[in-house]
Amino acid sequence: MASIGILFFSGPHQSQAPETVVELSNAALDKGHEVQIFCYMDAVNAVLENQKKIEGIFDVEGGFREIVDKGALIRLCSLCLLVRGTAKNCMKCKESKGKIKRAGTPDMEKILKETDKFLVVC
Amino acid sequence: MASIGILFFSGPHQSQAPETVVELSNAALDKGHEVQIFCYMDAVNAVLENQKKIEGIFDVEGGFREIVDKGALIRLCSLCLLVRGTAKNCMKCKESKGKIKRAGTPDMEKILKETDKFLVVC
Amino acid sequence: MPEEMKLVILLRQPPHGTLYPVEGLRMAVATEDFEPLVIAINDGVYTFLKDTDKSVYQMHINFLKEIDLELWVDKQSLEERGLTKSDLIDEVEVYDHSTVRKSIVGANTVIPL
Amino acid sequence: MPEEMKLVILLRQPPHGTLYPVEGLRMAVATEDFEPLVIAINDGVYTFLKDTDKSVYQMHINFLKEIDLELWVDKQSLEERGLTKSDLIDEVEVYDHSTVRKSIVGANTVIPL
Amino acid sequence: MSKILFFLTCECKLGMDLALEQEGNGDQVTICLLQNAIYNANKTNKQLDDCIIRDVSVYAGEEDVQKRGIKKHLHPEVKLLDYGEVIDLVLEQDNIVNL
Amino acid sequence: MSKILFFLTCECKLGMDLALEQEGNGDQVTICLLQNAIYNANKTNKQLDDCIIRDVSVYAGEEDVQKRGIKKHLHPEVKLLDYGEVIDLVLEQDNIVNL
Repeated sequence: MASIGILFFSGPHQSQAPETVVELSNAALDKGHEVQIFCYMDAVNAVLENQKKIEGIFDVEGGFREIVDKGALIRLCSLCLLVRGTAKNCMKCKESKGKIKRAGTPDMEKILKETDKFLVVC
Repeated sequence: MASIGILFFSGPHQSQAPETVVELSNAALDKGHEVQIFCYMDAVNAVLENQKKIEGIFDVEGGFREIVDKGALIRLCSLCLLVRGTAKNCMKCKESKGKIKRAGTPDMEKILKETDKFLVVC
Repeated sequence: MPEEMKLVILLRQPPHGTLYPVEGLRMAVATEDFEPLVIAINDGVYTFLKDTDKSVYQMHINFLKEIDLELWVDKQSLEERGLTKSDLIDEVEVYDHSTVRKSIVGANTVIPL
Repeated sequence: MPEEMKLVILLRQPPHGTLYPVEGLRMAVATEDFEPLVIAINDGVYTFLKDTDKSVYQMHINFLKEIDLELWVDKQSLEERGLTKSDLIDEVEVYDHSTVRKSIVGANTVIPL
Repeated sequence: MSKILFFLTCECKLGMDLALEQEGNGDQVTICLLQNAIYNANKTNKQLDDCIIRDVSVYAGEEDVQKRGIKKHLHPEVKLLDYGEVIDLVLEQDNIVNL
Repeated sequence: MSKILFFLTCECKLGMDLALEQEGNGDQVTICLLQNAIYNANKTNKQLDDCIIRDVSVYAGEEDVQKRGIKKHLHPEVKLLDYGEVIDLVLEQDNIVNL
């Protein structure tokens, strides 16, 4: 089994990137691969809680919960959260197989080292 | 004196738009004009509180506080806040001359009616 | 601005991948007093492809047609993309670029999405 | 991926108006173990103009130079913008497009900003 | 005869295209460039030349030009405005094409 | 001889430009289009023709094509992949050019 790293930069409801990251992660996890994700810049806002669901629009919060439940490890750029004032709004996933963790850019290096392939979703 | 409406779509730290909106508003208010702003899509996140200040990077939160203090009326797309899960994080400006108000798209029509010129900052 | 102010809402981005065209149509619905003209140009023309998933904005199209507002599509943008009127839904009208251009620069306010 | 994995960080957006190039340089600093090659292409070349305000990212440039990493600029992108090497800071090297291209497609991972 | 302002705040080519297609029916056309639209004022931009030949006035935000360090690369006919002057310019117009 | 994947997720032309400039030194080049990069697979896109003539394999995300309703406007040589197949394709590569 392989391990895949994914980086993205865009938040929910402004870009398709969070949705694509969830879809790719789901597919990889379902095939038994490991997934590590780095949320950079606005992407940190993809994992905020209390995002209101709208019919017909992809449920970003639910999507990220699902992949964390399945084992994805998500690292959030901590500085990006702080400058946006949304650090306290992050979803908690205490009982999940995966994890959501605060991180710094050095964790990008960690992900690159620990994964076999690295994708960026613009 | 005239009245100017401004619409923008982008959040802080991802685009210059919030900064430009503040600069244009400041200039208009300083000349004695009225300013009404509609924050649409990610732009609603420009007025969140607790945005960490970084030296050398424009202080978006402080900038918006300043123009509200000077009298700007800011309307936030309420649905945009709800889907982003950031409705509770909005800054309060109770003692300001201006106001920050939750709004719906029909308020866009109101702004268009009440202003002389309408700018969009992409 | 008075109600006879001419308002153009310009859809220039593709319909999926961002919510811009959806939000543009929502804005057109909300500003109906101004009888806004919605114009799709550049990648915005994909918004009105027959086969595009319109589940999020079909209701806006319906509303705008019910109150007799027009949805324009720039012919030049279509041609650049190898598309024709027959690829589009019936609710839109295709105009040549110079007509589209005149409506844009003749508007008092243009809102781009 | 092993440390000898080749990493290219591609700056393709202008330095102001967004934080992309700044964040790209910050990422290059953070991934130093891989000795990333930073390449400025398209509007990214404006990042290294002598006269551009670099107060937010000068420290990253300094750090990358201190650890002997190279900052490349695509010559073709410069020429398209009427710029020459003399408009740029001394810390960068200008390479012709085919050399730049080879480094990009020869990288195991390309991170675009 | 209207005063038409192209208020351009991003690099999207559409605004310059539309301004350029102006047919000389007596309208007074002005372009105001802010944020990354500034890069359209690069003197190598042929579209800008064509606009200026057709008597379009072109302005650029001074602070944005400063930040980007491209003053000497601008077309010589581009005039710089501070934010206050941008507001004055906006208030003079009949039509504003935001892009 | 490497397997090079252009993993393109936005409309930015750079990815297609770079893929097209491939010099035929034996590398096996593949393009995978997702999100709005899909529009690059429009059959009127000459760049795509040139890529295909040079034996570049071009894939597009099936769900993204579906959503956008452009299946019949795609170049006939473009093959559709679901997300699982995208992952398989990614894992086969030596080099990934994300753009």
